Amino acid sequence: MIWWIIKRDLLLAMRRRSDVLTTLFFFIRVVSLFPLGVGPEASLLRVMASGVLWVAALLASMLSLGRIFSSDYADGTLEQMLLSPVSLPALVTGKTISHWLVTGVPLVLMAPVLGIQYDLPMEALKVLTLSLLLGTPVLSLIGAIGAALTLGLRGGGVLISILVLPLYIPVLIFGAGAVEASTAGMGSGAHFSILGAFLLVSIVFSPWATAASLRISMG
Amino acid sequence: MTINWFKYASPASFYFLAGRMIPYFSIAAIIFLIVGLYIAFFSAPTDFQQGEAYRIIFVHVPAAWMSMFLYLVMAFWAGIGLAFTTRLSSMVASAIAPTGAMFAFLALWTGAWWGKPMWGTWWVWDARLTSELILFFLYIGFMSLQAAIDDPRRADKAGAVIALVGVVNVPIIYFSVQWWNTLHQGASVSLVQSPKMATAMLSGMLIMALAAWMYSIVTILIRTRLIILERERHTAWVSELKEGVLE
Amino acid sequence: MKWESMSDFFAMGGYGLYVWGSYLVAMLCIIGEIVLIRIRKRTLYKHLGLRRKSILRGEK
Amino acid sequence: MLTAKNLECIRGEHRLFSDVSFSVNPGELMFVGGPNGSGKTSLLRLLCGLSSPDGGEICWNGTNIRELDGEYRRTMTYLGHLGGIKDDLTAIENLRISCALADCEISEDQAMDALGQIGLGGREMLPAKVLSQGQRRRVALARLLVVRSRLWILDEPLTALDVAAVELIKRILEHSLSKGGMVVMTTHQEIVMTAAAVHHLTLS
Repeated sequence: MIWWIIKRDLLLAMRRRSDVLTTLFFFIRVVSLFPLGVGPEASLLRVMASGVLWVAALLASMLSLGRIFSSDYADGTLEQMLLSPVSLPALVTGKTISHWLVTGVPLVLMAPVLGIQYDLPMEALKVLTLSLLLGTPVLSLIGAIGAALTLGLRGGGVLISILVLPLYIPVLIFGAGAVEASTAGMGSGAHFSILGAFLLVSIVFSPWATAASLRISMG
Repeated sequence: MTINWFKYASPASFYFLAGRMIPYFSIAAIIFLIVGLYIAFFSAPTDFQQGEAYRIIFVHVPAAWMSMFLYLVMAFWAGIGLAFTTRLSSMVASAIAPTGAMFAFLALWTGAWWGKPMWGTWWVWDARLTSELILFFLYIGFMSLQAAIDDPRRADKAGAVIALVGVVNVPIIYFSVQWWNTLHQGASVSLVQSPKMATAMLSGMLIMALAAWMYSIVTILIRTRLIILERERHTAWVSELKEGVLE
Repeated sequence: MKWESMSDFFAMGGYGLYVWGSYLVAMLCIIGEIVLIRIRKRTLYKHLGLRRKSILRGEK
Repeated sequence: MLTAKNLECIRGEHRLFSDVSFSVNPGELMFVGGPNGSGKTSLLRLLCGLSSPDGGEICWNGTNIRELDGEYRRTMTYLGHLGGIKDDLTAIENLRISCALADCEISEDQAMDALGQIGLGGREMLPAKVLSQGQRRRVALARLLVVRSRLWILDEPLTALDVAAVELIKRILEHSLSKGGMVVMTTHQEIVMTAAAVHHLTLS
């Protein structure tokens, strides 16, 4: 059943390619703005790279959170999902995975390219991409809770960021920290295990919490 | 005889019960405050390392404790309200948030003003101060979500979800900030572990914390009563209140 | 802890600004919250058309 | 058999209705009437479990629908004002996905012939956004041909439908009722049902 939802959402994303690209272009624009603001010296940029890329990825995925449920809410498909005999957390996991595929993965693929802009060594690029790969699903999973809670509210976009930002901070710290740890030679094993732990915990809890939030918002 | 707690769970009886308790708590708060201030300024010795600046501790630490404690209590009542759909517990949770946010802000402000004489800068990315800042954001998130939803029932439940998700994340945030802090800056002088606390200092802090606790109870009870009036204005007992029938 | 004089008390060992500043802010926060609650109470009473009498505190 | 016992619904400060009790037996159709804003849609949302009543309870074969949860949703189909039609998807994709959501997946040609029956022959591959309001409503209603649920809760299914479509829907309802199905629906157009046992519930 999850497969149906993912297939549908990817189909929708393909039909409306602009949504996918706006998030990706936002990510690229924000990341390439920083050198203009900070100055071009490679040594400084190298230090900032992981933080800038991670914060930009976090903001980009948060921008598109509103769209996970809002289009379904508007045309009544969300009601069908709530009334479907299939368990709602499963459907919500499908929605979150499709959000991750549509917004998270392009960021992960684009990160090494932008990393070069920041003159990151190959090793750091690898660690950065891996940390983003582990971190962006957690962003989508936690963000889905915020999106479900603020369904149909005016000013929903800003509200989601207020709700969800504090919860993103641990992921940001360990995601960006992984790259710094590896460049400092301490190895980023610990960071990846913690990111992996975040991923597992949020995979288990957040679909259930998002489903509960959807029932509350639609009730 | 068994006290029928559910009798107090109904907003109406809670309204009057709280009304009677408020004066006692306010008197207790004032007494603790006076005693605490006396200890803070007159009986606590000068700290040989930080001189007189450390006296800010008597405001900063109670505020930090209260902001953390009130968030847990808020999440508890919000959770009860969500699980048992008891309207009163959700009202109490919504009433706690502003006071908790005030204490978090106060803890941040006094932390910064204490940091200035100690480290020469207003803001220090100390692990505890940073987690306090994030806790402040969690409060703001809870309050803005509840403000954005018109239907009170949905607001209560949505607030409860974000409060519970928040309370699960508070320890995670604290330890990740701790890790992040030690990773970058090495062990900085933490705000509280000044060399062995003289008993007067410790007792002063505890009494000020008690004053803050009494104060919170007063403000939360008053605000809960206002929320009860707001939400129950169409019920019979509130209209009786209007005619002054209920003596 | 005996203060020699009032001015010494206010100087607070050179940190007067920070100590009194924080206590001032603490007082402002508390008074501010009480004032906000009072304003909220007044608008609610006006809105509900209640009379501002002690009756509402449920005292006898 | 669906029974409701003294249901009460409060929307914000305003009590929409209270003490609403009725029961719908197999083969019966119930019209929910009443002026706009009398809570018809809210009642239907209560019946299908989208929202919970402030008072009273709703039972399916005697047990409260809260406990039944997934099983109740398997036997019930709800069609709200919003048809649940995605603009970017074609009629076929919309139908197949809404059936998959109702956990009874259908093949391509089953969907084709369902759409053909409902009068959308030749327009199956068009994206929903180019279809007219009536045609989109038909795509939503096509699900009733395919899905095997016994209780249908329809919120003004006949809006924007032309005469032929109304006739078609009437036949579908009668067919389902004759096989022991149950229907609860709201409508403003009065349609005469011949074979079925019809009763009315009017919300003040």
